[in-house]
Amino acid sequence: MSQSHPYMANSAEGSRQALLDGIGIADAEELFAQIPADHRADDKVQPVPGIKSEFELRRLIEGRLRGGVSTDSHISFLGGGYWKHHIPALCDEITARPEISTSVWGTPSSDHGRNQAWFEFASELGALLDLEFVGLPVYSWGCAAGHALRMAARMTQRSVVVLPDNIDRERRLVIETYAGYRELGGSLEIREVAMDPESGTVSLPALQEALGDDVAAVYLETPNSWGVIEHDVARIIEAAHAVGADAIVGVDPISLGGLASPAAFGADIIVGSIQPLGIHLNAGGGVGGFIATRDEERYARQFPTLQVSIAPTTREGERAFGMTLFGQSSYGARELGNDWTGNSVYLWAVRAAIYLALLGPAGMRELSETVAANARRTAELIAAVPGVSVRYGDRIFKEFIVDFSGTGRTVAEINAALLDRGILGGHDLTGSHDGLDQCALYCVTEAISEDDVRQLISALEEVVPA
Amino acid sequence: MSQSHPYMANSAEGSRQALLDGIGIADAEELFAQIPADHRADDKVQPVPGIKSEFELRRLIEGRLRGGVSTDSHISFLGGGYWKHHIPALCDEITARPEISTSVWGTPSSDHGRNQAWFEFASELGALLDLEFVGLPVYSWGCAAGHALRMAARMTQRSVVVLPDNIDRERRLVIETYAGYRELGGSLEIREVAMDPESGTVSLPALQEALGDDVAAVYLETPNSWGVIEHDVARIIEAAHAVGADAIVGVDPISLGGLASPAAFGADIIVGSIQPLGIHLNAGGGVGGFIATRDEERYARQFPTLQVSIAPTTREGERAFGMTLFGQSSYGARELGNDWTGNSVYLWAVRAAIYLALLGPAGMRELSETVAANARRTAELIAAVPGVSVRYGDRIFKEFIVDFSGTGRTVAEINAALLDRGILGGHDLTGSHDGLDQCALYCVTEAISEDDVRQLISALEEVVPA
Amino acid sequence: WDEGVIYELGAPGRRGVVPPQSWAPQSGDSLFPQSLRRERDADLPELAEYEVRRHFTHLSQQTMGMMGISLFGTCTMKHNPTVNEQITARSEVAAVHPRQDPSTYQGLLGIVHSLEDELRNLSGMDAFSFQPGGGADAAYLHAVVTRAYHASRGELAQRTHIVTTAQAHPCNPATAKAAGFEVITLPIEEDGYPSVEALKAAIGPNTAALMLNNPDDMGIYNPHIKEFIDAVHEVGGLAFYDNANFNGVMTRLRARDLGFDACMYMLHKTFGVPKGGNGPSVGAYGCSDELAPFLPGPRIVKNGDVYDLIEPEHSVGRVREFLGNVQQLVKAYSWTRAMGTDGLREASDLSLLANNYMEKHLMALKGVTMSFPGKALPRMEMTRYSLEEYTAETGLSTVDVQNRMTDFGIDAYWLAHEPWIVPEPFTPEAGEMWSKEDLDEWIAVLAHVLEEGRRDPELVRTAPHNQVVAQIDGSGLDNPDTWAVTWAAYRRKHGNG
Amino acid sequence: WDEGVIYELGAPGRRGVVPPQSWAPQSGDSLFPQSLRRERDADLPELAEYEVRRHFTHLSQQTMGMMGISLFGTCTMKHNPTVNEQITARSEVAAVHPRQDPSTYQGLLGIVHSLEDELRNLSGMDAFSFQPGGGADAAYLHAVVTRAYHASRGELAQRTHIVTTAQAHPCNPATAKAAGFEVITLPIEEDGYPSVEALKAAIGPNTAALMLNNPDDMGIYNPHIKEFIDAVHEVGGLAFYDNANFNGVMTRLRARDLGFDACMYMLHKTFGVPKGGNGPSVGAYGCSDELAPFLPGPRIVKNGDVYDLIEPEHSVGRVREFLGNVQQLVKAYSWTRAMGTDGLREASDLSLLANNYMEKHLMALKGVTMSFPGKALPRMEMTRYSLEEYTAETGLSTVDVQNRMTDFGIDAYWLAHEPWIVPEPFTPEAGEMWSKEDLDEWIAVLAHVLEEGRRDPELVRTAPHNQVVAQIDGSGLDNPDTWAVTWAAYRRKHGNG
Repeated sequence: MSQSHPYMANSAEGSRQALLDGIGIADAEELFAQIPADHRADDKVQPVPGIKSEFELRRLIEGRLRGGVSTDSHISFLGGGYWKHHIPALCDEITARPEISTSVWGTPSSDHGRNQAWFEFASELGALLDLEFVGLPVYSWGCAAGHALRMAARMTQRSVVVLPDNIDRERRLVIETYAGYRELGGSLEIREVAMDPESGTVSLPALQEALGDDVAAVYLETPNSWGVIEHDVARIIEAAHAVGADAIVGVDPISLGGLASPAAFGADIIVGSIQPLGIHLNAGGGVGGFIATRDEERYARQFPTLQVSIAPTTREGERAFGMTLFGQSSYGARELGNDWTGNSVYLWAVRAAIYLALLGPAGMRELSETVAANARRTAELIAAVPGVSVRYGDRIFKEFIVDFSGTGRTVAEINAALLDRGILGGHDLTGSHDGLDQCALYCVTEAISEDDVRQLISALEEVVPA
Repeated sequence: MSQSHPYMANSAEGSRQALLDGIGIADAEELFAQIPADHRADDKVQPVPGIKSEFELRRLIEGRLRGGVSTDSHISFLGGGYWKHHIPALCDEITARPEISTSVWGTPSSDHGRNQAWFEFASELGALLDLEFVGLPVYSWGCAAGHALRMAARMTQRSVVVLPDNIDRERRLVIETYAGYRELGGSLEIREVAMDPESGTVSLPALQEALGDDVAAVYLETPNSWGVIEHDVARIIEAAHAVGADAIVGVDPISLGGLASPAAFGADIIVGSIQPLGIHLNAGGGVGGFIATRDEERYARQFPTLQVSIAPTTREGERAFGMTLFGQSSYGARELGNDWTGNSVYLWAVRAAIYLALLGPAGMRELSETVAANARRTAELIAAVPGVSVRYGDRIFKEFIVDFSGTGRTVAEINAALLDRGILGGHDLTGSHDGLDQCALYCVTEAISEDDVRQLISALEEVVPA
Repeated sequence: WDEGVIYELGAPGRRGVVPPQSWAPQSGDSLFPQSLRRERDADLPELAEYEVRRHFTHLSQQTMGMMGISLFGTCTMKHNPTVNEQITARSEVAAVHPRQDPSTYQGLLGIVHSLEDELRNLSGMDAFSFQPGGGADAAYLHAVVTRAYHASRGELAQRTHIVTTAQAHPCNPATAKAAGFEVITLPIEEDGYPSVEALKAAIGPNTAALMLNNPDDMGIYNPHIKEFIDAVHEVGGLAFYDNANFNGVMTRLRARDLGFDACMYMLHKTFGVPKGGNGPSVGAYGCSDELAPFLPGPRIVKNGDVYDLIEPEHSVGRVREFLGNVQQLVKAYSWTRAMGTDGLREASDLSLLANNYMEKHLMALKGVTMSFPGKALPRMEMTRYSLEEYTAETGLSTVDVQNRMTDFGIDAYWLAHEPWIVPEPFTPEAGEMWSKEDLDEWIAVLAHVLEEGRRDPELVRTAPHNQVVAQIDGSGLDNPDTWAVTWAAYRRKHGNG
Repeated sequence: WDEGVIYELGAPGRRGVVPPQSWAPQSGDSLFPQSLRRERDADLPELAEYEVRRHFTHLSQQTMGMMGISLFGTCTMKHNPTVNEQITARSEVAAVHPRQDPSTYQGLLGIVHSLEDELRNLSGMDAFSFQPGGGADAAYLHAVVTRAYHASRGELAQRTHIVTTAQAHPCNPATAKAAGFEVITLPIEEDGYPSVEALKAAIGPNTAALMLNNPDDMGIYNPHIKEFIDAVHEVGGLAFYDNANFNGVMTRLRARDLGFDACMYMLHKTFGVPKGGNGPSVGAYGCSDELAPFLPGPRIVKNGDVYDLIEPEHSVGRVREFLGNVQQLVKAYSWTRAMGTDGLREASDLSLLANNYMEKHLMALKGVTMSFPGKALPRMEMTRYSLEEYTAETGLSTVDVQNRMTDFGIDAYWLAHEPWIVPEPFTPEAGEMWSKEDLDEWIAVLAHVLEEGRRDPELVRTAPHNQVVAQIDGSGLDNPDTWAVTWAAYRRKHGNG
């Protein structure tokens, strides 16, 4: 009798036999009769033995992982849209509960609690954004931006989208994918706007030049991909609106504890990453994007996402949570729906809901201030290292460009030397944009201590020739 | 307005004020009126600032822990009653759920599920022991042994207890504490029995000599503190019974997957550690003891512990779990109860219940065999290192004595050298018993791989002079 | 619990988690320009830490999750081992920054690479991308790769159509459309699959690709699949295999050997990764050597003993940022290793056994019929049923029955994707995890509910009765005056609740 | 869920966790002598892994824990921060072997040492032992230390009595007795505490020690406590302070400054460590320099920068093995650091505020009276109430009311320890964690239940009605023919259930 497998209840001999007997067959092989013999590939699969022992399995996988460097083992100044913030323990505890973590799709009654958590995610994020219509999350910030641009194109029936030319490469490539190919239907044309090298923000004259009545949307980010807070959000949005385009703004939600939401300046769609809201980096697997607008039908009807709405039940005074506008999703309308949706990152929505509830209004304000203050101070200290300079250091939120070109060392060399000293240096911007060779993007959050910075500075002073 | 504390809801200014207003006072200080002024010590307490930030708190504590050596970071051959076994992930998951981990004491209805888990613990452990009356756990194996000896003394109205002279020192000291002082009432007199140095088991002639009609109980352990399986359990128990004494046996429950329970040979009370049943070592904080007997009133009435029994409810056919024999506990009878009970280690009972349910009958058998086979083989390989010998290697379960006295190196020196090589060597037995200087107790479980042993052997070959 | 929305809990000034204070000397006021500062703090709830914990613990307790018996068809409910959650909670996974140098997390990259090896073994494909965040995203990637492939040959302007079937998951036509293609949907014929003739009529020089699954989620296998592929290849199109229903054919069919150019596995479905309500998940996209140069970057390659990240030569760029949901890849790898190929084979066996066991019992229930009853051969890992006759008899719909079943601790079943080819559908999928006793109980509950509905239709129509909340009144969900996806909108439209 | 006992679940041959196979060549048969082998496998349940997970998840869901509103008196319900669970799950705590050389886990030892520093600061004591596994064990340790202390002075044979009070926790007399002492229990006088006269009458040359708490769990503080201590010292006895109710006096009273020789804190109660149902917990035992040499080993000492383990000179040996529940010590340290002395002070304030707020409202309820109503001063962190009048009016007991309250999501309240000085007692303790809204709800539920009982006594008497199971019938619990603490006993006595 072969040993049964812990993952398969009916692999126990008696259970398997009971199924065979129940059907009245002798061998499960009979059930594969639909597959023609020449379709079978049984022999081609190389046998790999299963590991039934949890202990052996764990030793195998953890053995391979052992010794890996991470933002826990090292002091990390990496950022660029993926940020090391403190993760409250409760975010881990709640989302580890199998009722949540292994759930699928029940009825509004049987999965009431989880649906409520999704609603609370949208409510809290909406409060931070000052917007009342928030979709359940999409895969990433880049995907959110891509969908939002396509929403604008559908609404305006125009096809040009205006983008700053400094958007982080990973996100930019996603947007390009979503923009599509001009040979095919529904594609978007991307028109770039140069950054003003003086201010590190979008060049307003260049923007004006790019605008016209073919423009569906202007997309900007604040803080932008160089870490700089756009100081003229209102004017940029105004300019977009002046030509009948929608204004789409990408934000870091952590910044909105202290900064006003772009909605206050008229932004039509706000997108961004939920990763900083209690989600582990996971080597890039911790991302999620959001799309939010005013609660206006014009916008709501364009969402590709699912969203849950409060609704009454058949019992007086009781509330439940159900899908709104399901019919315009790809589940409801196949190719006639808005883009598409599917399995996304809804577990992260639960994390973000917990995160924002824990931080609360004062916590988000204080966090935002702590991050900005730490980043500013770190920028000052780095700028004091001989040969090293910092750009736009007075306009930053948590990231900033450090220019090592005056040191005679490449960023790659410097980062290798920092790694030896237990530090993950900033993201190398060499080649990403004119004028950024041997520059790096440094990120500083509340999770960076004064001592961490002191170690960085000492290391830089060692590494950079005097 | 001072910032409220996350652990105290009413530290929010408004909430605190509402309480003050509700009582009709201006200052909480008024409520301390019962305490005479000269009792107050307010000024003597040195102020220590609170750390409200979870992140800062975590950094502080984890910073202190960082770099600590453990049986995870190193290959460990430490044992001696505290064993590194594989902990199934589910033991962690379930006991981390706050419904279980933070629970206190509800009614049989409101805490039904947890009480059922306790019942299942007793049921499963009882099945392994072949006994039907199992108390909820006490603090440790030593405490279980101490209580069991006192149970026997109360039952027999005798005061001498017979113990082998090789019981591990930590456990032995606990038993001595429980035995008490002859100046006071209810104390026990400990009579020692020598071990047979040839077999590593209790010397039967010496036992016979120690027995008499003043003996309340004989206590033995199998596998014993030298790792040796007692081969004459039946005869020892018989001898105890012959003088009207109870036979108490301490066991490692892991061994009972393959070995018969001493109950099969007539043991009256079985005690032991539940630590190996899914509980982390926790630097010694992972222990728990059990006491089990036949379901006979003579024994049941002597238990100092609490235990839950299945019982009907007022609803036809329904079962609940309630305390049995509560009245004989110290909660029920103060100084007239059996010894005492109180907060113990019931969370570990839940872990053990999960562990035994996961392993099941076949798992416990296989585990026991794997452990024994690994240990035997490791003993052989160690014995092949020049100058090193192993004692009783053919009668062991998972621990064995390694004799380094022929190497010219002390165990302390060897262990220091092993530590440098990432290995925690066996427990130094020097001074613990005649003839054990420069001997160490090595422990090998299923968690020790062939490669681990290979590393140990290479290290020993380096460390021990050829 | 009668658990309020979080905005109804707590009190002003309460704190759940307090962020660290800055160590920098700068004061708050000078940090942000006055014109850009928030005027007042965001309207977030204010709760002490235990209040947040209790609230979300209650919400989880008000979620059946899959802790009842969930035979949710097309989603292949699997055991999601806790050990994998523990492994991926380690900092060597959870705290790795995607911009770290590859040399610093070789172990993690190696695991992902090994997973690719396993999937190559199972599919016969030459390369995989794990970037897609779900099955739909993998379908999108296929459309995107298809675009790049034809563009590279100068044929894109001509190849503007993607062919799929009425039984394909909605994501296939939807993503094809989103990528800019026109969609042609083949109807299902009486055998339960489209005809070769219909396909041939639909394809031609404008065909970019075929996208379909097989077996479909009625449990029907299209035995002419090779003819389909050949026909599409003949006109210059690509053939994509949506292997969402791989569970029934693991180790028995390989997508590449059937002739497909690309395929997709749902790692959150077939490979033991928890679904988390609705992701994070992974649509593993596999393809032939011919398509591999078009895959998105970064791709993990092994040079000697070193894992490195590269951009494929003709890369389509990205469908999302970085490597995808890496932590889920570790779980999938761990699950795959725990199962082994023998385990996968056994899982397929057991899935089919369980499904056919259920079919035997369900077909014995009055009012239950099977989709495409003419199809005599045993179904694969699931079967689609219909309550059409029962609805005619009692007026109760499949949704009514589903609602009532939850009252007995049975998670909601799956109905069917759009379009509902089968009226009043329900599609249980037993899979390899659930025990025979679970299946028996599921069947017994369905039988009980059907009988109940005959005796007392109102009882079933107004179900659920034992859940936290009663049946939702969804009449206002699509009405802009009543929908409310945030608390702020709810208060504005409905008052203070 | 109607969740069976685990023996009723699963099926033969199922496996939850499979242990690794041995790598050794030895066969199973030769491992154990035939005469000692098990004849057949132990009668354990056989379940697949998900079945075990689902079962225990259901059991946890059938446990209110403290996820409702639990004002469980004398147990001081606290917030148990999750962060502390995460920290202690790290291998630097969880996987440390107690026999490792102290040099290998200095960080952990240092934390325990720092905790001792904090407790010294709060108590004024000179040394602490954390070996006791709970409050009762700490009381036992005191009896054991007392034994050794008097023995070292050659007085033990004479000093055979320990004095305690009727309001002391049962563990005090019980552990004194278990250590061999005779117990004298002082009665409670009309002020709510024993009289100095009664004490003086009870002590003399045979007095070994006094063991009591103050304030007691009626919330009454004995203002003559210094006289008590002086009197005991005068006759040569030791005074032990059971500081179980420390929550009301944190930072305001120090045991040593009052004159006590030793004291005890419950770290699982007052210091934020979760109770786990009933431990693992810690009774931190503090004492003066005079008693410190008698403490159990191993003790952590700091030599320069190095933490080491030593045996005290006149050590009593052990009350249990090793350092105690070390992981709980880390949690207590973390909690103490999070609170700071200001936080502790505030917690005392809030505990008294909450208790007196409740008292004001509870005393307004008809049928509720207070223990020792003559005591005019405000009570400390809890107050003991009586339902005596209500029982006289309705025939309903405090247990009936408690049962009914659970139907409204209120965790069972605490009644009183033996002996019940106050008839039909109940003792809520509000503590610093619970919000004012929670207290208001608790009060409202009690008021509601009392009214309900007047209208419909049967409804309350037969409660609970909304719990998983109905009221237990405990009539057979002490009967050897019916009790069954294991499944095997149950089947033997009651058939197969």
